[in-house]
Amino acid sequence: MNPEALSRQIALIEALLFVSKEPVEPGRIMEFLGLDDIEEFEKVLAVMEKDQLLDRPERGLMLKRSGGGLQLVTKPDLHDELKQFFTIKQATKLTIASLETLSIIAYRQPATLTEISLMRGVNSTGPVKNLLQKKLIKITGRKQVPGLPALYATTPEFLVYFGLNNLSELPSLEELTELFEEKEQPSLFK
Amino acid sequence: MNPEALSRQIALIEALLFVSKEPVEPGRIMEFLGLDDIEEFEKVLAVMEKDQLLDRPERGLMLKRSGGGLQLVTKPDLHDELKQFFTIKQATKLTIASLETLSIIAYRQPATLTEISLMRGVNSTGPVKNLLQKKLIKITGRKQVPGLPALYATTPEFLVYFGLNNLSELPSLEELTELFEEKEQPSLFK
Amino acid sequence: METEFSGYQVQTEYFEGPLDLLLHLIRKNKMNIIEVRLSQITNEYLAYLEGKRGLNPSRESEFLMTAATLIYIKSRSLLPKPENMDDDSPEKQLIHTLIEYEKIQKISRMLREMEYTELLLWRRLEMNESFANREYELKEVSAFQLAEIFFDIVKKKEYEQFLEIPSKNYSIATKQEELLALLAHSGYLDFSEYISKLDSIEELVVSFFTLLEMVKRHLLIAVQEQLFGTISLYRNEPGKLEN
Repeated sequence: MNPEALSRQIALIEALLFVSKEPVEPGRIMEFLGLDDIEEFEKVLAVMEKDQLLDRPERGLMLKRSGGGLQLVTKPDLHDELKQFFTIKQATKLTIASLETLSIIAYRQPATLTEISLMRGVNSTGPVKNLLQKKLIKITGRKQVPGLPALYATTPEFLVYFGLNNLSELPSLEELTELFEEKEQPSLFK
Repeated sequence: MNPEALSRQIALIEALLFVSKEPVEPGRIMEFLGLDDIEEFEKVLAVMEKDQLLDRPERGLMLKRSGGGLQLVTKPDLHDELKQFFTIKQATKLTIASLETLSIIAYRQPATLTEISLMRGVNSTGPVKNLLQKKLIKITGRKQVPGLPALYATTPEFLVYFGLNNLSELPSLEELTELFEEKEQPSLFK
Repeated sequence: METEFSGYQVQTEYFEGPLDLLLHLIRKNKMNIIEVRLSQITNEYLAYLEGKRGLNPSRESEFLMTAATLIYIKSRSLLPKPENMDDDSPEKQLIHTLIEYEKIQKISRMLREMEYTELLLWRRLEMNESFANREYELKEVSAFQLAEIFFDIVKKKEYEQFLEIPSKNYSIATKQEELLALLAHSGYLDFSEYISKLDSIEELVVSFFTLLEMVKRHLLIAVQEQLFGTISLYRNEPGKLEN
């Protein structure tokens, strides 16, 4: 293979592994590069790995074979620094269950666990607990019905998270209906 | 900076940009690398970009500044091959209706749905909804007029999508006119 | 030159709306937008409407409303000369809107080119990961999405309780009763809102003719309160429009 073609193939492998979030099967890459011979492909990979990645201290990545495929990953000696960088501002994740629960509380507040569970169609004890821990909701009182269930409402932290000044800034259901229910306008010209 | 330290910094920048999903603010990287001087940081970036990326045909990536941050992206000349490899279309292009709506919001922000519909001469509920879902616009508040209509503005994702660092990089209307009047007016219609 | 803006062109299979069509006619006739006499292109505009050539099919009510405005402008121009076109004449207003719309088209074209450049660059993890694992990052969730989620829940609920609507037969007589009942209830009817809520073409056609019939028989008054505003329908009560 001439050096130019080799460079181009290495660049392509890097780009496609970069874009893929999952390991890519070597067979797919070979087909893509028009290579029939596994040995030839291995040679390309060896050049890429050795000359471009491992032996270059200015590179932060390396090739990894895993899950039946090839993947670009960061070099292990950078682990500590990367961990430090990414834990500083690691975003907390809300599950879809928590988001659904939160949306019901935001729009229906105050709401009881039973009301939430009924609307979602599943027991919502877990997400309510989770939201309480994250301080996105709080108990504001008790509903005057048998069992005196707790009433949940959103907190000031909730507003901060979602960048709202006050609850009235939440899009209204009318606005949403308008936005979501626009049907294809019927044609007058048919 | 000695060559070893420089290599290490470049490797770290590559690794952390590789792991990050979104553009990373230069300030955060500088802090992480222990650099105070923006010029010094720019020098590191220049070495990284030129020696490691652009001038190397065997590299498939390049540095990109957008949305107020740094990002690793694939080189543009690999687009066709990547598109072919991933078969899924990488991203749907915006419709004309969405582009027009976005033009108004970008230059008028914040703007209400009514203002947008009036300027376009057609109801713009559909494109506004579409842009909200694509996160290219967001609700920033309510206009203090009857009905308290939602006010729409562009998001950081808007900047990233169009490769801008900030809104001031959008050409002014005067510049735009010049831009288009030098060329022969292309027909928009078949 | 043609290919440079091909991205913008490909999707322009039809005119986005009345302004798009008007600008096209102005350019086609090599008119200057500042000095254009809209009455001169009214016929061409109407010809497009009749031929339905390249009109965005979901925007017909807006095309029609502008047609009404153009006819009005034309009828004014046929009257004994008004000394000056005052600044808030419908023609001046429409021209102003057109000038603004032309800018929007320019910006759109620029954004299209920027989009094109950016789409050549591939970023990591673009495969919509957050939807694959049904998790949103809190940081990225907007109030809008929260509302969207709630809306989905409500919709799902409504759907569960939804029974099939039996198909109806529409007649002008029953439609008229329905419209009068609606008007008695809310005082007026927003034309485009009303037609957008109809279930079938059949109902739409019947409604449209019923409305026309009622306007003709002076049971209803149709008012367009501002240029490009929607058409409002009122019951014709004595004294209603006299002030």
